[in-house]
Amino acid sequence: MSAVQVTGVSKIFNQGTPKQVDALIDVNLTVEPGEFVSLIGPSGCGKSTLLRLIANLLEPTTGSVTVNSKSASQSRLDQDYGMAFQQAGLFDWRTVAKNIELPLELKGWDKDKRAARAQEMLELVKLPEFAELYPWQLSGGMQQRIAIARALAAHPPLLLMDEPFGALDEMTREYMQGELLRICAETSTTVVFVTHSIPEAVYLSNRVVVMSPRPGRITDLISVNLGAKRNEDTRAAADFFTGITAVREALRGTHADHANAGAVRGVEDR
Amino acid sequence: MSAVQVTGVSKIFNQGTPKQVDALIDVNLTVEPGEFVSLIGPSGCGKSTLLRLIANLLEPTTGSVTVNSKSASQSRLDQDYGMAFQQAGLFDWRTVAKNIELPLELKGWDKDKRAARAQEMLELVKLPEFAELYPWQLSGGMQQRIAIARALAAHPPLLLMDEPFGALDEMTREYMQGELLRICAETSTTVVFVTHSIPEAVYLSNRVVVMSPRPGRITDLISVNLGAKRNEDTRAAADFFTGITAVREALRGTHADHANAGAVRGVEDR
Amino acid sequence: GGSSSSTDTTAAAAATTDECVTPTPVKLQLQWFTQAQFAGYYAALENGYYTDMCLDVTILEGAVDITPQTVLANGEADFAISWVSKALASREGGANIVDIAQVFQRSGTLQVSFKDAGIATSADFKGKKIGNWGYGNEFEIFAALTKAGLDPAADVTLVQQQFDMSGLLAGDIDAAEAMTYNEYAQVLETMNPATGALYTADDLNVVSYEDEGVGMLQDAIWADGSRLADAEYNATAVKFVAASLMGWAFCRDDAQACTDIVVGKGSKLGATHQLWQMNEVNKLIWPAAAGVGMIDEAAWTRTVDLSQNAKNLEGGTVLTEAPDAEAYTNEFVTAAHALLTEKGIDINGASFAPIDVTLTEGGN
Amino acid sequence: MWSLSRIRRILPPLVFGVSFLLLWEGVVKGFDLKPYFLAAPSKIFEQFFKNFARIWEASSVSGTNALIGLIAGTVFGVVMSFALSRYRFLGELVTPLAIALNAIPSFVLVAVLNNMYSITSEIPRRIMVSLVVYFIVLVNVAKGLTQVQSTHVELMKSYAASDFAILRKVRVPNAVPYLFTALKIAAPVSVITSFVSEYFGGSQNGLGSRITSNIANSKNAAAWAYVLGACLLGLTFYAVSIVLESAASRGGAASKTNNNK
Amino acid sequence: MNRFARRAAYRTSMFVLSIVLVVALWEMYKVVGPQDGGKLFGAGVLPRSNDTAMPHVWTMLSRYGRPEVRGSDKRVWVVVLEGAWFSFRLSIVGFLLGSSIGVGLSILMSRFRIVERGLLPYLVVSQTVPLIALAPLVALWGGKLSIFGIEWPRWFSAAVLGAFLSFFPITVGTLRGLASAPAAAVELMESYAASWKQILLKLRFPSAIPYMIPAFKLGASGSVVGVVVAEISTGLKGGIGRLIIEYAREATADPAKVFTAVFGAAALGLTMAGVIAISDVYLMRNRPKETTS
Ligand SMILES: Nc1ncnc2c1ncn2[C@@H]1O[C@H](COP(=O)(O)OP(=O)(O)OP(=O)(O)O)[C@@H](O)[C@H]1O
Ligand SMILES: Nc1ncnc2c1ncn2[C@@H]1O[C@H](COP(=O)(O)OP(=O)(O)OP(=O)(O)O)[C@@H](O)[C@H]1O
Ligand SMILES: [Mg+2]
Ligand SMILES: [Mg+2]
Repeated sequence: MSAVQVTGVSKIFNQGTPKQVDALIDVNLTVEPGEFVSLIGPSGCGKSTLLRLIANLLEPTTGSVTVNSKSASQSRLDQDYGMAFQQAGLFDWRTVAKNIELPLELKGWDKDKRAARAQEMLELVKLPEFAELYPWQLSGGMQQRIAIARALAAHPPLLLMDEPFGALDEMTREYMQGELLRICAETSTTVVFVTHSIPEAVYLSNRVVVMSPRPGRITDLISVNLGAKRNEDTRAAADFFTGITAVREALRGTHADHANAGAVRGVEDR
Repeated sequence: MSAVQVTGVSKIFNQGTPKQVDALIDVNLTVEPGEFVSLIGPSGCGKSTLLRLIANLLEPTTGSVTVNSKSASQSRLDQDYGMAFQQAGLFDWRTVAKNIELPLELKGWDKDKRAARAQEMLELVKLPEFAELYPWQLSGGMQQRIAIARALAAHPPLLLMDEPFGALDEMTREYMQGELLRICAETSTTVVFVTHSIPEAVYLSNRVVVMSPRPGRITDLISVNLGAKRNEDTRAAADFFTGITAVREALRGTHADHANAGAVRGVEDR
Repeated sequence: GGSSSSTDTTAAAAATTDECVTPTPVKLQLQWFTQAQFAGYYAALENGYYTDMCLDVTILEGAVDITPQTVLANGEADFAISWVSKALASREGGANIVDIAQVFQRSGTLQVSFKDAGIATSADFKGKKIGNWGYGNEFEIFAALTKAGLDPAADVTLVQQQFDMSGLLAGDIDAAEAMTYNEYAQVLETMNPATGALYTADDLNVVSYEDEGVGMLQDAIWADGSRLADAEYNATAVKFVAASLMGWAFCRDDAQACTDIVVGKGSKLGATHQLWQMNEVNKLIWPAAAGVGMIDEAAWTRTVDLSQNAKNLEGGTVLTEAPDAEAYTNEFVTAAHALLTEKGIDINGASFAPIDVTLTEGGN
Repeated sequence: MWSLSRIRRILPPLVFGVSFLLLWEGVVKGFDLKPYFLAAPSKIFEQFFKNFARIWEASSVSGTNALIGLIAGTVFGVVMSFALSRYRFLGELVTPLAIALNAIPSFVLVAVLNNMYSITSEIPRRIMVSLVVYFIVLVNVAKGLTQVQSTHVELMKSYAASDFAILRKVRVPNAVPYLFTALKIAAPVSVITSFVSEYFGGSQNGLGSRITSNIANSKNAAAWAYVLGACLLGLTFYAVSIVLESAASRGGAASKTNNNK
Repeated sequence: MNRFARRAAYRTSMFVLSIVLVVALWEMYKVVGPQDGGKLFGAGVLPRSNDTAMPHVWTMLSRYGRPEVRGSDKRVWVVVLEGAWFSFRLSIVGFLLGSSIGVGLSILMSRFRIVERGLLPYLVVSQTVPLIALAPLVALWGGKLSIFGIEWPRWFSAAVLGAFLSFFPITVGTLRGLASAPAAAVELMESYAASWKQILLKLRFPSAIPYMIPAFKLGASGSVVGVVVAEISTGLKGGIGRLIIEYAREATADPAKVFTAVFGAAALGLTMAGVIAISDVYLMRNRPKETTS
């Protein structure tokens, strides 16, 4: 049984209008349980769209998506996955603990159980003493950790992340990558991870999915194997650099016309 | 004669108040003409402060700054340097060409001369046909190139850049790095460059200045030499990875307590 | 006039002698705030004349945007006090209301100016800035202008006055619209900076619209025409008119007592001002040759004529056609007079003599 | 060409408006409401066309007052906002006064002003309009002058630009969209204020006095015909402010404000 | 809390200072201004400085201490205070009514775009309909209508007109606030399979609050104006609006008196704004402080 199964999926926005966008064409992808898969590719290649299709926030135009052998919509209703975005997206008006409790509240958990779980998650992300603070009192990296805690609060088997570390500085980012790996290992969570950063994709993933735009499609699947016990030294290892070079090569093809590509923005809708 | 000379500089904000911040302590730095120097370090270590001191946007608490053997304030009045920031900071209400002309306008250049120079700069950044568009009609990478053109318009011998590519995606970023190197080589400009990205610092620089916070100071100066003709292959070269590893090692020390460092924001001013 | 006789009225009059079990609730809508202009009704209330007639009367004050005849037609009041021309305009607009007692027999509207403006008659209005109250209180001005052959839109500048007479006093307007019983007194209550004493009648020119022959009927009691077929309402109307007229008779005989009643009801105007007002209002009612409240056919016809012919600023007239015969009736007044005469009340006031009121600064 | 999206944008308000009028008409007819109580829309339109010349005349009187007040208020507002952006504490001084003035119905203030000037003068009404416009413009433009990107200011300083140059090249252009936002709010408000100012007295030539006198005379349909004129005048002012905005910012600024909204 | 106290003290002193400045300007003009107004560039732009048009500030203030009418022992300040209190209660009712309508409409409009498209233009137009045209209509409803057997009291007409002026800014502000929830946050809630109502309550409303507060401030002063106008036009007794018109009738002889009531209305507006400001502090206490660049 695979964690995520994307079969022959296309997504066309505004079909039949002059604004039609072929965001994804004939995408097939299987993610095994416990696997860490990154999606990488130039802007507009449909990474976020693919993630949203898996999350059932969008319906595919053709093809089908299953999560844990259930339909995507069923697994959304069952909260089979947690989600995190580039902006931590914490609610300013809720304390850190209450932010983590949000998905549990919506599941109808009772108060004590929620509080206990929130505390447990805070310990997982190593911020146990910050429960009663408000998000804006924390640094960006800490906010992102809270967002991960929230995504994992309901113990979903699957984590969907859209450039979660994009807003962090490189040092914090590398630290957070380590933390994410540790947490996912502890909870044996499957992860689908969108990123723009080649080192990040290589460091984190079992497999890197390389995508290309116009129309959005998968052009390469690159297996990386840096071993289960990745640490700071891994970043200096030859395997790491090999992986980076491989992904860069795969991306180069998708990027030929980059100089002024997609240059003039908004021209279509003026 | 050095391009930038920072001698025994300290910068203390809000001195003598409870909010006192020792942003920089006893910083010494010399940048040679034509050199490309990157400042790297964790958030809050004073990179931007140091850059602003060089630009004479701030006055040092102690010590002195000279640019091209003149006092920093004199060289600001003479527009001896150009500046660029993380946000391109173009003026929405001016066309691309008029944006580039802005520093020349303030220098009192006449119209024809300004227009000629703007066109020249647009050719330098390879966007000659975009003169009459407005900034918001361009993609992020193109906006950043216009910002560089603006910074270079007055042909300043020195370019000061504060995370200019921070807002770009990795692929565009790598492309822009190449462009910047090409332009600086063509104009033999000295550059002081603030970044959070280790590969960026290594790829671009002759020297990487590693800084550490509380109080802000320089902890390491790492020479990199990837040769004058850097290109895409350089990023797969062993020297590149060696440089990355060296900078990472140097940074590791500055980062020991990163987990919850600088964690609780805004606590002081509540 | 619409005096289609009915037997109901006499029956109603008889009914008043019956024992009062539950008083009939009655709401009366005034045109403006409590002041001596409405003293008769307050006196009837205070002296128990309404209660004696087995009526439980509530008096509703008016305001800027309260149109009493509309309130009446909507069934929120049982009777309303309104000027005839304004009420007839509403009647033309579909409000079924009937004038059942013409309390004020004469018009009390003046156009007041300082002597030096040289406005002795309405013909002198030409080229002048003429103040008026707006809100439908300006028809007599249009009538006077029309009579003098002047075009209100071209030959004079019409200016809406604020709530006081400062427009005239400051010299912004040449002549101000004033009621004998109110605004005229306000001028006489003001210090003349030139003399250090109050202004006197000698300082002023007064054009009286009644004297100019364009006086229009003013305060009248209006009833709901759609309910007049109802015997009970009919009876109530007779009793209400009778008690009200009794109130007015009381005020005629004791202006000071009536003033006190009005002041006691919370009027914010000063006491001497109220006394002046009471006295002037009495002059508009008494003496009443045909009996108080009787609608004089000639005056009615004149009012209707003027309403149909005097052109306003917009070139329109108050009425586009003559009102039907049902617009007024004297049968209630007649029945009321019978009741009052029975009680020995003088309904003519032939011997009425106004008192002398000395105004003080600010009317206090 | 009527594109689908254009139709989709225009249709709902059209359907809503027409059905509202039909319902109104239906209620008046169905319940046989008399004209003194509530006029039917058909009667109002009839009056509107019948009296069009007079409505036009009254509108031009009130409209002139509104326009003069709008211009004066805008000019004062802009000037004051320059002072305000320079001296922060001025803002703290002006705000409570603005709140207090806002709580007094405008015609009450006009009554006071009428005594200070002359009841026959149009000046009190124009002052009233300018006062209302002034605060709207002040608040918005001051915001536009102060809320500039810090990057822009630093950049200018790096060019050794004077405060005046920063004002001219950064703050003022940045405030332009804010000025138009203010104008869009102020334009219809100026019309309302202008004719409401006629409520308690003064020359009887504008929309406000026509509305009140017709209501007092139980000529409801005519009164609402003038109200209709007033609405149209307000909408015209609003439309003109939009046209001005797009004309003035054909380049960059317009799209930026749209994005920010 | 200390910070709030200091801020409040600062605001208050600025307010006092601004009043002092206005008073000083007023009195200074009385000294230098022409008694009967003056012309500048051919237009009569200089106001009259005489005591009828511009009474001395101390005359107005001392008027508060004198009886309302001779013979009465009720001082003007008592009457004005009572009137303000009466109107305040009406304004609160109008404000609450207006906010419920405003919030209700904005929920409806944010739920159904078609309602927004259809309704919003007319809401804008509705605000160009002068209150003076509506007041008589609404006044007529008093006594005419009864809802669920409860009579529509006269004072309620005034509150309704207050609501008419307050609902519009509240509708627009709330609508914008509800739409301000970041798309990512909405997506997050959808990923939790949250219902529309849950998204509204747990996300849209909390994120609308910074937009709603300024809107409610406008709505509050709108309701004061609406109530005062309604009192003037329907003659409702007891409120500050009625006082204004009653005192205005005496302006010829007692020009200072009407100012006492006008200031009462202004104070009323400030009080309403103050009430909202307090709730602002309370509701925003756990939010990040605004950072203005
Ligand atoms: N709701 C939508 N309606 C119309 N077009 C859309 C929509 N969402 C995405 N698109 C288009 O689909 C394409 C893929 O978008 P998507 O957001 O998935 O790209 P991405 O790979 O995530 O890009 P980025 O790296 O910039 O986040 C783009 O061309 C985008 O403009
Ligand atoms: N104007 C100022 N007033 C007070 N403190 C300041 C000011 N500017 C900077 N600081 C403080 O000085 C320290 C250094 O700030 P600086 O902006 O130079 O850091 P940085 O290295 O650029 O960080 P980042 O990577 O986040 O941009 C920080 O602690 C900051 O809070
Ligand atoms: Mg994306
Ligand atoms: Mg910085």
